[in-house]
Amino acid sequence: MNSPPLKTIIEAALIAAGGPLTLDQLLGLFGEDERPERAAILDSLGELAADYAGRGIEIAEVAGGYRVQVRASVAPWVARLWDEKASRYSRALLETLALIAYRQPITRGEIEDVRGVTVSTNIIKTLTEREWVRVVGHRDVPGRPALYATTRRFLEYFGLRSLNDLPPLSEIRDPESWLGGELVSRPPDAPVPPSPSPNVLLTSEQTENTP
Amino acid sequence: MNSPPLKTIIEAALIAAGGPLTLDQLLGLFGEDERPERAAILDSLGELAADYAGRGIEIAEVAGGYRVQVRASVAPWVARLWDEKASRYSRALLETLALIAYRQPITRGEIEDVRGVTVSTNIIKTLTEREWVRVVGHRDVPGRPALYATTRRFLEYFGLRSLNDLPPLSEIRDPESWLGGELVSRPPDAPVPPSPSPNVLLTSEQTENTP
Amino acid sequence: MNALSEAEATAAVEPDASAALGVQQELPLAIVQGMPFLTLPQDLYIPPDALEVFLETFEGPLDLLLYLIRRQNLDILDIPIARITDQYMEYVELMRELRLELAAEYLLMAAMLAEIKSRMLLPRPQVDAEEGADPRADLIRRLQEYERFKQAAADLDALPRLERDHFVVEAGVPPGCIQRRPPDVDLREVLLALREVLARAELFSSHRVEKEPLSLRERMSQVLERLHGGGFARLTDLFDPSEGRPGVVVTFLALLELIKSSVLELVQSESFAPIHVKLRERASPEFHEQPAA
Repeated sequence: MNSPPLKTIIEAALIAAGGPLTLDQLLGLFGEDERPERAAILDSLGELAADYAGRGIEIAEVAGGYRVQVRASVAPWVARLWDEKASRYSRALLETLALIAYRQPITRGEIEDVRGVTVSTNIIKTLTEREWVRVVGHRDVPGRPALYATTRRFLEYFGLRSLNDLPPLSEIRDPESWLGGELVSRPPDAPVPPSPSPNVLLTSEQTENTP
Repeated sequence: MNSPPLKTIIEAALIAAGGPLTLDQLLGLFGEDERPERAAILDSLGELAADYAGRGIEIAEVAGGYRVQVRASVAPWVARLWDEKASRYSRALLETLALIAYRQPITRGEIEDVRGVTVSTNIIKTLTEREWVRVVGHRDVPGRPALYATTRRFLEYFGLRSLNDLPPLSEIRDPESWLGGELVSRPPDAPVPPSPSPNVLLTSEQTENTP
Repeated sequence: MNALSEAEATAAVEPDASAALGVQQELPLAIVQGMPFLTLPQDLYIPPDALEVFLETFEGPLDLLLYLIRRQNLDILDIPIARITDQYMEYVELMRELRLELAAEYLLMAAMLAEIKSRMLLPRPQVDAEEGADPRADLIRRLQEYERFKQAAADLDALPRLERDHFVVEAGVPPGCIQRRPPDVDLREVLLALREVLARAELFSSHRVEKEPLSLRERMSQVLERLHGGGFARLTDLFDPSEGRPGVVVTFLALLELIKSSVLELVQSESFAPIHVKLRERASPEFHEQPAA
């Protein structure tokens, strides 16, 4: 059989996959003898992203891979396909999730220390059930409390390339400062650089504005 | 909000739907005041079909409507996605299966009572499609909920002569008795941060028991 | 009156929104046609439900304190502890009056505030920086720490996410092109899952569950399978004498169990006539939805 163009194979795979594909997974679609260069795949991805300008779909880079997703600008219409309203999450759940995301691995007790209230078992259950969070070990202290961390699925769900993409935490002003000391601002302890770049490949910005 | 072009909405809906959409379903994406003519939708479908010429996907008219599908010419490559993936079942699915095996015949509601969370329709569907589980009757209470039981194929798959070969519940709490060899490794798509222990599942199991 | 109570309700339900008005000192209770109302009209009736909703929007004592501080535009680093303590106590009292379930954390915080307040009244030794640390320092640190994660939660919520702002696409593949291989499962994985779910449900303590032999459960399924086509079966046909006495007993128990749980019924046309068993009533269409092959 004559091999179809690289770009068409990549496109079909991304659209059929139902989740992000890594570069390695894309390479794995090809047999030993026909395997393209990584650069060629990246080129194809770039071309596709450009093709999708002004279209209902776009290519996004999430959780270490690439996925085709419905563009946010048409999401309200597409959402009508499903009867269910997108679930809204309680503040308690989001705060717990945020603590796990920024402070992982973290125990339930540590989450409670910051929030000042008990974390309900239901919240942990929902987070694990959604596979956003999982137990990655136990702290070696009395009671051996479970340590929670976020998963790849968490990144996928919130459209993040990696934890570094999390919005930066606000800074803490040191209380010592009003005692006359110097104003020392503690560095935000979590994810490293604030990443201003959107993870949508190319041209998405232009097209979001097209009427 | 400025409404995006009709064609982009139709495209996104078809690609996201995961199955065919009828003309009526496509019309249903629009509110009363913005609803396009049927002819306009047909036009868009025609344009999309033309756009997809030479691409990895195509629009197919199938019983019950229109759907976007992978072109047969690239399908052999796309098919390799599933060769490699052989994804894992979720914890929720395994728990549901275990409860059906041990408490059969059992209704969905009863499974939910024990698990404390709802059992998704998808899980039941997957288990039935795999022919591990089937409906064997209905409980004669309001709503006549289906009663699920395991099948012969379930026994075959797990190499059991009968359900009696399963360890009794009283032994379940003590994994050493049946865990035997090494546990199959967990899915590679698990936690994002490096996990402290190599065999996390095993660790968490052992320690849950420690007083 | 109508408009007023409506505005009041909105202000009550959304503490953040009212804080955002940036009003110094006292927060207006409501804004009606641009005019702030600082005091409640005497005859205004606030439905207790509205207050409950209002109070329940706090995620704990730190959240409530933050609200009190923010709505007055106070600097978190220099909170007037006496004033805040009084206001905090008012809310706690209110919650008590409404008999809201008052989490212990709220009372703990009340005690802590009272302690800080009393320490603030004591003269502070100027000499030693360590000793003379502001009694509020720890509380301020916790408030800030909580606030940044409160913000982080809001940021997280604002991220474009699946099922709301984006949808994953999943186009089909023409039939016949792909044979999806279902995942392999190890029985031990199933058992571990069971162990976990039972531990969660604390079913281990139930004697009923532990003693129930699995063969009974299996037999119940088998009996149902036999009766699956509908119609009657002779009771005696369900027993297999070759299984010996234990087998017959298990079948009998399975039948009793199924009859007790209203899945089967027994029918006997007259005395001493053969007893028949049938599934109760024709089931819903789902019943026929058996795997094809």
